[in-house]
Amino acid sequence: MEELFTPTKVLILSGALMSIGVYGVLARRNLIVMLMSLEMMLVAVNVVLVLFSRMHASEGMAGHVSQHTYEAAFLGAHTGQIFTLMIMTVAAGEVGVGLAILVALYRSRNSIDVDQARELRL
Amino acid sequence: MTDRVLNLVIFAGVLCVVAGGAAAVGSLFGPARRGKTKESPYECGSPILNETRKKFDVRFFMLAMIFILFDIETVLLIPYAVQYERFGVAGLVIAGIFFLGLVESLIYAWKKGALDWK
Amino acid sequence: MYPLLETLFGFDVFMPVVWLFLAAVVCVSIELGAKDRAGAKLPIFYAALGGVLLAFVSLFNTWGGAFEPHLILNGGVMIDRFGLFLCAGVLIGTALCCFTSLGAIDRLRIGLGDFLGLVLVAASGMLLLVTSYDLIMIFLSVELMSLAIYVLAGINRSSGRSAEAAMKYFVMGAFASGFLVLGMALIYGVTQTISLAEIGDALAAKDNAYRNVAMLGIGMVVIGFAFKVGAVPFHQWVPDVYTGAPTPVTGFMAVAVKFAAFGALGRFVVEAFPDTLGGEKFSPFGMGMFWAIAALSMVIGNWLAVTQENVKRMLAYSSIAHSGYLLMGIVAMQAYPDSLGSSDAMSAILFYLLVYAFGTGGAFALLTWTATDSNEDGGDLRGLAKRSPGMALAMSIFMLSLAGIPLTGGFIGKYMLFSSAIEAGEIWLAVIGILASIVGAFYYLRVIVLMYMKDPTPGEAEAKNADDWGVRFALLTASIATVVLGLMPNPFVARAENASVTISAPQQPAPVLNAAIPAAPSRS
Amino acid sequence: MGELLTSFLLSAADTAEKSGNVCECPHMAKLALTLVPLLPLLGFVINAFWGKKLTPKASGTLASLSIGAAFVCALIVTGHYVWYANGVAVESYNVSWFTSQLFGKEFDVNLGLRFDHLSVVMALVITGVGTLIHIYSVGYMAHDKGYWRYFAYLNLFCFAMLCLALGDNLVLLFLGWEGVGLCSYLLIGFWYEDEEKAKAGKKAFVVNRIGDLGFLVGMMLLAWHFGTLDTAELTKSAGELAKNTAELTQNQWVFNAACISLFVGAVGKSAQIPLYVWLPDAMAGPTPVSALIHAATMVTAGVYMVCRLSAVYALSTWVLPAIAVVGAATAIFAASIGLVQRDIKKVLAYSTVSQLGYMFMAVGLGAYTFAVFHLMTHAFFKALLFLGSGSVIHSLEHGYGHGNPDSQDLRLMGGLKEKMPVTCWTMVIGGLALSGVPIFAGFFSKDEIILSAWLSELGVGKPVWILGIGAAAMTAFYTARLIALTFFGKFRGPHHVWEHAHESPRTMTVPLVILAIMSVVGGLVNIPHNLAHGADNFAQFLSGTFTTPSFAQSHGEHDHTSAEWGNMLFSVVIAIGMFYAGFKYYSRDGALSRADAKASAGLKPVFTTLLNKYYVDELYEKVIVRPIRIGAQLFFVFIDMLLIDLVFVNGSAFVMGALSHLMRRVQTGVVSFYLYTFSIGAVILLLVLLLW
Repeated sequence: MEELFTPTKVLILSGALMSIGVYGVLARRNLIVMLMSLEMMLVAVNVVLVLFSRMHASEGMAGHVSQHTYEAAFLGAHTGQIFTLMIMTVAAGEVGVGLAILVALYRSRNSIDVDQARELRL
Repeated sequence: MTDRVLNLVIFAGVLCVVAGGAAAVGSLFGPARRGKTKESPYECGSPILNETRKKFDVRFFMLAMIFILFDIETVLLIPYAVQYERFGVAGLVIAGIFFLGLVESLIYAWKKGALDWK
Repeated sequence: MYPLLETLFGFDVFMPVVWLFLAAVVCVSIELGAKDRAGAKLPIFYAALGGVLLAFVSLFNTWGGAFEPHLILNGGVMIDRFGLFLCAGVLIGTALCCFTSLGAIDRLRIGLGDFLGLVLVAASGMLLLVTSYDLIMIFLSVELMSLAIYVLAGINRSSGRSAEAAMKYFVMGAFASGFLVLGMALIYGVTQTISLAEIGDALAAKDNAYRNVAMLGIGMVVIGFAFKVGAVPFHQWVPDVYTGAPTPVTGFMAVAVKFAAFGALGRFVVEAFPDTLGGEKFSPFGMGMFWAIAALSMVIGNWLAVTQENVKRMLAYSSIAHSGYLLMGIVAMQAYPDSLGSSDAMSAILFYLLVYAFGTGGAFALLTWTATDSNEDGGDLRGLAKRSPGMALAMSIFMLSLAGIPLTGGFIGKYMLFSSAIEAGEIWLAVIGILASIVGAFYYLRVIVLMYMKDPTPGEAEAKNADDWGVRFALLTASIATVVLGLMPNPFVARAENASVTISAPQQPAPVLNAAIPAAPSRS
Repeated sequence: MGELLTSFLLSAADTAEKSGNVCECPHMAKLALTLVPLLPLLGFVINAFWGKKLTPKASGTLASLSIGAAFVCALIVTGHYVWYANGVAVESYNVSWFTSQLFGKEFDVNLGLRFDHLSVVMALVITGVGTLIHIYSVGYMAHDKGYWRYFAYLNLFCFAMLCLALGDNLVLLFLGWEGVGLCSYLLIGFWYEDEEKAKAGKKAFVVNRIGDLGFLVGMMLLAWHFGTLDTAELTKSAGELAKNTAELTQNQWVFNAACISLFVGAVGKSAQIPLYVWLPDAMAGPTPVSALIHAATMVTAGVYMVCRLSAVYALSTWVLPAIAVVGAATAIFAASIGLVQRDIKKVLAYSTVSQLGYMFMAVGLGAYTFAVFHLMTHAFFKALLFLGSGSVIHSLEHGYGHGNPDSQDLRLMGGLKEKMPVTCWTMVIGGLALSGVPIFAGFFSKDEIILSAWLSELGVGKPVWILGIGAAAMTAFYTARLIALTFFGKFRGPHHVWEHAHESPRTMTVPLVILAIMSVVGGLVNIPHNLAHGADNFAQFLSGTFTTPSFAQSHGEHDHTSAEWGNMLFSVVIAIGMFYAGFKYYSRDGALSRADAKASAGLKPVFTTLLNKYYVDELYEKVIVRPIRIGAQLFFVFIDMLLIDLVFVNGSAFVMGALSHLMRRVQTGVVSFYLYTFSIGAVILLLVLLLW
């Protein structure tokens, strides 16, 4: 089964997600699409982190005999997964705030095209 | 970790750069004829007969937002819940403070009428 | 530090954050429970201020005496003098914001409780940011701070400019966060650790191929911070957001965010940057990058500020320039061959941040005071000396301090920064900085000329905010502090030096105070 | 928090302890000394913050009280110093300002005050005359709408001036120097609605910057060579250095360069050739300001500074003679311009320039004591003359309307003796003192300066003496002319003005009377020896303070009694004669028109040259200002843009502005564009990081 998710494949997946996210943020003017792209960037990072965590775990877990050191190594090696959880929560918060700002922007300008909002300039 | 992996990571980084660079070059130097049509869901040029989707009520957004937030925050409570014995009184207090924040936000949303569907 | 809590909980809690969070909850509760908004204003204000004061006092609990730096919260938060100094700075900025928003809140059409609740949440994020010692903590606290400030920037729902500012800040900030977190992931991937102290050591031991990936990661993290401090070329949000956001929020952003972001950046550079790589001495790691953004920020910030007509926007550009000066301090810190010199540069940064906080915080407080319903930016300072001389005097003090004129704190701060850059051998950067700050002096002095030598615009009513004691208090405090910092800087410089010695000295493994949790995992 | 405060206090106490072993003066004296500058500062703060809410009377009273209290404090310190201190300087609580490395040396800058012989004179003059002028201003400015602002500035000025005079190091002196410049600038342009007056303020500002540059260079040189800027330490190390001939000759250029640079600063501040042009224009400010700042105190700062650094100047070779020549030339040059001016304040302004020239003459000849003596007497009688002229202007303005330049025109005055007797007779006393008529203060001080020129062993001694005598003659003449045209003869102005003219209120005349008394008795503190042996108290009091340059050291050893008598008689005859001649000529009716007619017949070129002040302003305009402006536009568009346009003219953007405007375009306001620049910047920076 390990061959199914080799690090290479996962990294390509993550790189693709990241690139799509960056491209989306840069190229689109619709705030909702931009929000989706931003989320995609974070998802890409999540994927990478989970991969790293798994790799480190397989490297670092070997040879622990006692329960105590095993547990410590377990948590230490799974830092990446904890990080992922945190990023997910933060991403949710970000979406919430983003949608709120979107609503505010729509109310004041009747448009969610970000380039239309250019009152502040020079 | 092997060097192969590392190269892939670099590849991923380069990918970002290329994506960004291409988009940047394209939009900076390419002809920019943007308009409503270009930004519409179907950019092939055929005129849209009518809206393909109903506009969502903004109240839906609001509710969805609140749902997502409360939904996701429980992610942080579950790890505590499965291990609560280990953290004793201190953990209880800390989790309580966190929970206090959640409850406060719920009351806030409620009081402000964000949960009403009128 | 907290014997009671320690025996009760078995581990150390970073109390200032708890106080701020509780104060935020109280503020929002009062707002919810209140019948009329006007009557609730004062209780809310006192609750917020009380929270800030409690946080401040609990900082000082750990401040003096025989104080050993130690890690708490499972190694996530480092309690040392460096962090506490910056916490104090953040709290000062928060207190200034509380005072200035007291009167300005009526123009924003929102309850003071909602506003100050957000401010306090942001502040607690900042406290965590300047003390955080691992990547997860840094990320979480950056986001806690930023999310609250995105909302604060757009809190004026009746103003399209406010919404636009929030949108711009949000989109760019989230984009920068993407970079930040990707960088963190790369660092973690290479070093297998998230603790700042271990990152540097781990990198030093790695070979070339790994190093490049890690450098990419470190660069991305630095870009994330550079965005937060508004350094060129990641500065473009600064003028727009500073102008669009309500003025008390702008002041808060300019003061507290800068404290927090520079604190975290400084700690990151000192702790996580490798001193040796592949067995070779590699002290000026990343210096070219810092050099470039410091020079660009100083030049472009000052240059673009010159032609601004709107004082608020001018201050925004000048804040970019000040980030440049501070980044010059970071370059100096990197360029010093020995850690003693580095701590000199670090203390210069800390002192300058303090000076800058009072100068710019006061200036934005004044703009809050002069703002009217028709002119949100409060830019019309023409003939202010005639209308309200005390205010004009305070503003002059701030401008002189920001320009770096002697007898104000700004002079001492600039002197320390530039002399540390010169002593570190970065003569050219210092020359660029001095030339840029000469340009800067002109536009600051122009504000003074505007206030003293011009007639008030006809029809400009007498300031309606004359009885706004909150702003008056903020202005008085800030101007006195600016002068005191200029007249007798030594105690404060000593504090800053004290704070920076602990961080730049050769690292000794800091003890993790976490003993009471059974089977507590210590990091590999 | 508490700990912070404690450390604060401790550090203050620490430094106080350090300076404590210099002088064990009681806290009383220390406190009083510290209060001397702080009281005016307090007055300033109160007036600046709450002045608008105070009634005009209250804010004026407050300002006068604060400076008056400072005077009392100065008296207390003086009493302590003269009777108890045994010549040990009183030092205030001393706060270390900042410490740093400078030129490889540990460099400690303090904020501390020191009170010694020279400070006694300066502090008493500043606070004493300052108090009188504050009181006078209460009456003079009574109808001005910027009343509190005026008093705030005036108090701030006193604070800065006291820092200048009492500061124990050059840094503090320089800050005071800049501070008085700033206040002078603010007060000259006080009625800034008036474009002309705002311009005068600007001129003073720019000219003084040139001088400041010299001061800074001199200060840097001293800091570099001596490693300290504390005046007492400078004096000490300079004294030691004077004995070490080898080192002295080796570093001669440093001392010459430092002294001449500092003198350039003094030239700017004290309005000597060639930087005197700002002072006559500075008369645009309110008259009490002219009296306090542009006659009695600020303009003497240059003299004070050179006196304070006499030990350093003793190390230089050719600088002191050069100072004497510049002083003497200025004295006669300005006096000759004063002969024909038609504006009452302009006459006095040129007179001030000329008298400052006398002081520099004395300084250059090594006769520091007499420079300070003349500084003091001049402060009395020139303040008196300015205040008197202000009283006249104030009275005439009732007829002409406020701010009408006719109210200052000598051609439209005359016969005011009947209307304002107090002003008249006090001004006569001031005029006699200025002319150097015996028993009045000016006689004693001016006579001593001219005598030291005669006795000097310098080659320039005799030419300077001739210039000095010439200037004295002119001084007596224009003073008499001024008084005669103002108070005697018939009134030449419109009738309704005469009707409205009246004596000024009590607040204005009382200071006049006090100053008149001082102008009479002020000179008696130092009676030359040939008149009363051993009565030269003032000279004895100051004698130990200064380091006399080598060429003036033999001064007291020979018996010069005959030269003293001869000199004195000669100058007395000249003073009385010229005064009488001028008075007689101009007090007759129609004198002025006859003088003009005569001038147009025979002396026209001379007359018009004098009337146009030797065309110096025009010359500067043609030779300096215009080429600089052209050059600036051609070569230094950047600097020009910054200095002149942005700060002074405030508009008309040129290259710099154009570039800045161009750069502003980058700030398009489009967030997608920002994101692009963000990403491109990030890519470039990451490349920089990876490749370097």
